[in-house]
Amino acid sequence: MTHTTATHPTPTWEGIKTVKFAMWLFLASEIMFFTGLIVAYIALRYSTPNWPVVRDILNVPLVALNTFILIISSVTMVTAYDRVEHGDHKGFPNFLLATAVLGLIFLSIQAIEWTALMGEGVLPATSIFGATFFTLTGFHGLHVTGGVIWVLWATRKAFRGGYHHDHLGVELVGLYWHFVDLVWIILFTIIYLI
Amino acid sequence: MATNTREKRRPYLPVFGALAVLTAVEVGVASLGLEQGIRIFLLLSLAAVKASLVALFYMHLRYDHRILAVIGGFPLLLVVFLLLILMVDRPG
Amino acid sequence: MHSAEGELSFWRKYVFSTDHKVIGKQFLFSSLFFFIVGGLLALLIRTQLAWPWEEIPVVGPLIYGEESGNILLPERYPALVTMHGTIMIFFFIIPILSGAFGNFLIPLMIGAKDMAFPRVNMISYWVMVPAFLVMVASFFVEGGTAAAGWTSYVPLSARPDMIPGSGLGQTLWIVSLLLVGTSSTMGAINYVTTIVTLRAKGMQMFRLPLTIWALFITAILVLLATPVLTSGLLLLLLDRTIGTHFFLPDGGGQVLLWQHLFWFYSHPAVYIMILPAMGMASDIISCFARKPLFGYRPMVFSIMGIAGLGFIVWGHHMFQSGMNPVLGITFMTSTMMIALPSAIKTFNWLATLWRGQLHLTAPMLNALAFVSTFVIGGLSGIYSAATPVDIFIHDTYWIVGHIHYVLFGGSLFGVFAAIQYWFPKMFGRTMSDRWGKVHFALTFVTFNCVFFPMFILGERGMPRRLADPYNYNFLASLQPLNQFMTVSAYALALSQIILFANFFVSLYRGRAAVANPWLANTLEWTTSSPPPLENFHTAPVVHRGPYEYSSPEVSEDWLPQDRVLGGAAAD
Amino acid sequence: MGGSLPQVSTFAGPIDSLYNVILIVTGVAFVLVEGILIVFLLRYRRRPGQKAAYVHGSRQIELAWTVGTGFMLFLLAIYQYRSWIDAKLNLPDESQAQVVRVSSNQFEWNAIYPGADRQLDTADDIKAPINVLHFPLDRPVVIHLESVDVLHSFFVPALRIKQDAVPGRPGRLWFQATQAGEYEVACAELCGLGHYRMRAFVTIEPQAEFETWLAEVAARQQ
Ligand code: HEA
Ligand code: HEA
Ligand code: CUA
Ligand SMILES: [Cu+2]
Repeated sequence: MTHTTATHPTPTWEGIKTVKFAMWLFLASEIMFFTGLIVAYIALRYSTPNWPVVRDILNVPLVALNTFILIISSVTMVTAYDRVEHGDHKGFPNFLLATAVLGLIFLSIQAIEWTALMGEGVLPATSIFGATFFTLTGFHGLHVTGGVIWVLWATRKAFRGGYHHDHLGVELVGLYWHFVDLVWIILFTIIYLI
Repeated sequence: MATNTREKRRPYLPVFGALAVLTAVEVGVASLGLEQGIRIFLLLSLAAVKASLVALFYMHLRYDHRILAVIGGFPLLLVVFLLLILMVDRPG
Repeated sequence: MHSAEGELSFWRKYVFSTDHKVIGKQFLFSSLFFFIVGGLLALLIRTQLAWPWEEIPVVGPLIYGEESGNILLPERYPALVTMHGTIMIFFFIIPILSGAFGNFLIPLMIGAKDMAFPRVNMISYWVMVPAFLVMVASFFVEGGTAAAGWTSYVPLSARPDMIPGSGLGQTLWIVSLLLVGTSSTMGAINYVTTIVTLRAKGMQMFRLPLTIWALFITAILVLLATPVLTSGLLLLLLDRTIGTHFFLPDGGGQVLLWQHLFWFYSHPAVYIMILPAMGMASDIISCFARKPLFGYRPMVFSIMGIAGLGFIVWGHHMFQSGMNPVLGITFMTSTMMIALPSAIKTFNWLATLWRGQLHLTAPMLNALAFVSTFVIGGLSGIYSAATPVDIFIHDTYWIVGHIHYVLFGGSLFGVFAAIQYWFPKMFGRTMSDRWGKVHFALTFVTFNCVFFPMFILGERGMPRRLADPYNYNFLASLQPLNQFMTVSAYALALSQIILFANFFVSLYRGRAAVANPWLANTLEWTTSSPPPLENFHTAPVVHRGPYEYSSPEVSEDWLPQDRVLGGAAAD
Repeated sequence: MGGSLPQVSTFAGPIDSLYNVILIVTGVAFVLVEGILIVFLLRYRRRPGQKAAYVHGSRQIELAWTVGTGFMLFLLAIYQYRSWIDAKLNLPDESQAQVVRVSSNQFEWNAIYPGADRQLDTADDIKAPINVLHFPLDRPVVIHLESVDVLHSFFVPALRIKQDAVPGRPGRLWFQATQAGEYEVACAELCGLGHYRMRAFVTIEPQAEFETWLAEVAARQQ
């Protein structure tokens, strides 16, 4: 069963590719994982009397820019998928590469933000604000990191023509990438704006 | 449904436009100095719209089998319930 | 994996196998091993409760060692309880139900060649192994194993200065459970995908055996509940390692937050620990009553009901925790209602027996014991669901009695039944029915002698996790009863040796099994015992539901799911 | 319930009788289920050559037991609201009650009484000796429950009260004792290696004696 994908058509059920079905199950569990963290954050925030004024501590414009970058990376990702779906096997790897690069830029800006905050003495151990902030953005960042690695791996495969017969792999990495983007949309709002 | 022979292109760029504009609106709303309750309500609604756009279009839930939307949507019920309980149970 | 069986190396065949049957057996053997470990810890607990602080002849010096004067030290008792609970739940009952039987049975009963993702399946076992190792290692670190209870309530579990086991041992406990969670989540994704997408032709969802329905819903519970525990565990880990204060009030954290996150997982988890057993008992009861399962659809819907309600009752563990008492009302109401689907299941099991032809084999006896003791356990849960009564019985032996009636009396009797029922299919040999009955009789009697008195202790107010209850005047008179329970526990443990002996002797010497020794209907019995590498010689086609026993259409009293009747297949 | 334990608070009656109600309901369910199981076991043993009834179920029967049991359970739930609300939500007015702070730490209980100003957290607070708690008879007592380190649980079996002491989140707890005497307090939440010996004594005594005792403690404190 292990190497059947090369020779057999991708298994499907009612038109859904089995792996994609499983991917969504995985995403459901990821939703619950972030639920745990987010709910903890909200509960702690609303029981902490002197929660800092977020705008004064966090660099909202910079992170708004970062949010924008992540959204663009979703566009490049979805374009890659759109291209490969329509048989443009030459062009689409570039879009995957662009996605990975944008992901890296996102991470770098986040690293800058983190360093700046730590420089001001906001640390995970110093306050509940710091703890929740670094935990939420940190676990999201880890997901982005994982995503970047996956996208880079897919890019390499794409440049080598690995998706000529079957572009399911692009769809999967896309789903993951968009999910991570989606989580950031929520996090950006509840951490930086509210 | 999602096959190589699909004719119509999907509205990926308009959705991007919407996401970009909504992000800008969010940042604007946040700095407007509205009353706390209204502000939170607006911001959460905007975030929900953005998240739905990503899920529906970029993650193809709009075009795919309904079961995938159920898988992705069901956990949200649990989220709401957990959040509700924790809000009622906050100390002080 | 289209190569013939013989070509696989030893490693690929038995160790890093991707065959669901081998992985199921790996889970089976490791969880049975941990059943013994957890059971032996229980015996140490019981010994302490009968004769507190006395030196145990022979064994004492071996376990507790010279430096503690050969006796149990006060700080070790919570560690024993913690490890007993943790091991029994996370290393025994969950892996044996979902891991062993889930793996072995799902592809066979739905008529598939293997799981949807055999390699993920293999990894999900090999993620368990480091979990085992880390937990075992924690016995040997400075301060010993985790000692904050299997619930690891904060701040005890977050502050190393509060109890010796809250040092490295607690950290390892967290790491181990993170691995267990990863493993179960991988398994759950695999099970759901397999059951949804790989069913044989004709196997509609409402033709699935209840075992599969139960495992399916269980997998969904695992999928949605486990990640919340994971996030909670990670926060706890951060509190312990990098000095955050999520759960530490001194730094602005919230103590009850941990309990919410923990029980949001762990209440659904108690149904993760019972639903598969319920499903398997349903199949076994129907088979040995030679009668269709009464109310197939209500049975399926009640599994769903239990799972759905299971997500909104977690607060019943927190009635006395200082949680907002208004929530007590909400949670009490939902908890009362969750008894309803269980009641429906109980009544349907009874109705299945009604006008049946009961074959009282060892698996059947264990399945019936499952019904009768689960009912006791379930009914005892009603007392704690009643918030005012729970004021008194919370954290007393009433709860310990409840735990063991549902987990031992329910899940474990289900496991005993399942082991003996599917043994022929797993190993191609038959276990002795006579010894099975001896084991059953002894276990049933001693089980009740150990655990029923717990309700008496609870009703007298004896708190749990208490190393020496007789310190208290109001409990001093309970020592003889505790001694009786302890002696019964020894007998219960000895009775398990019969099971193990029967199991291992049959493994090598048992009578060779035919394909369908119980004359059962479900698909796993249509292939040889044990099944070949990809399960079925020809892909099965299903024509009817799993419970067509005593059908008037045929002269025998069974009618396999895949049999073609007459000229036109009745589809 | 409570076995040999005396019933010494106003809660004891309702809680014990609720216990008995549930005992009856579950007792009936228990006897019914186990009885039917045994009867069927004897009645429907296999008889060679016979086939079992070919029945798949019955909508009416399912409906009957679902609705019947559901109704029972719902009634049972509603029936309990009152005593729960009385016990944990309807706290007496603190100006009419004896207020006591019970503070816990590994592994002891400390009672702190307000002084003449009837106000806690003032200079004249009276701190009782470790593990000694006195409460007046026939008068509502409101406990401010606290913990300074880990979770403990204030369990007085004779009074039928139990609540966790949560660090960082003080809780309220009340009761009214109906019988004088000395009763044990047990810690009911695992709190460390000394959990099993975290014991204290509650003395319930008439108001006058209680005040005398309090005065003595206060005097010793000066
Ligand atoms: C397999 C595991 C399992 C199962 C199935 C259950 C099932 C139930 N449990 Fe249990 N529970 C545990 C495992 C389980 N539990 C564990 C491990 C703990 C302790 C955790 C810890 O603190 O360490 C616990 C603790 C626990 C508590 C917390 C107690 C406390 O700490 O104070 C409560 C409170 O409501 C509770 C309630 C219930 C109820 C109402 C059910 C119901 O689902 C039961 C439903 C079944 C029936 C009721 C029987 C059949 C029905 C009939 C015959 C019909 C007639 C009935 C009536 C009319 C009433 N359980
Ligand atoms: C599936 C779950 C499960 C099972 C099966 C058991 C089984 C047993 N449990 Fe356990 N128990 C729990 C789950 C379980 N328990 C949980 C969750 C807790 C709560 C923990 C906490 O508070 O944190 C608990 C707590 C608990 C306590 C309360 C401790 C306290 O609060 O202070 C006690 C006390 O008597 C106890 C006793 C027993 C006994 C005597 C058995 C016996 O049934 C054990 C019998 C089995 C054996 C003894 C092993 C058999 C094997 C052999 C002996 C074979 C010999 C060897 C070879 C063949 C090589 N358990
Ligand atoms: Cu204090 Cu247990
Ligand atoms: Cu529960």
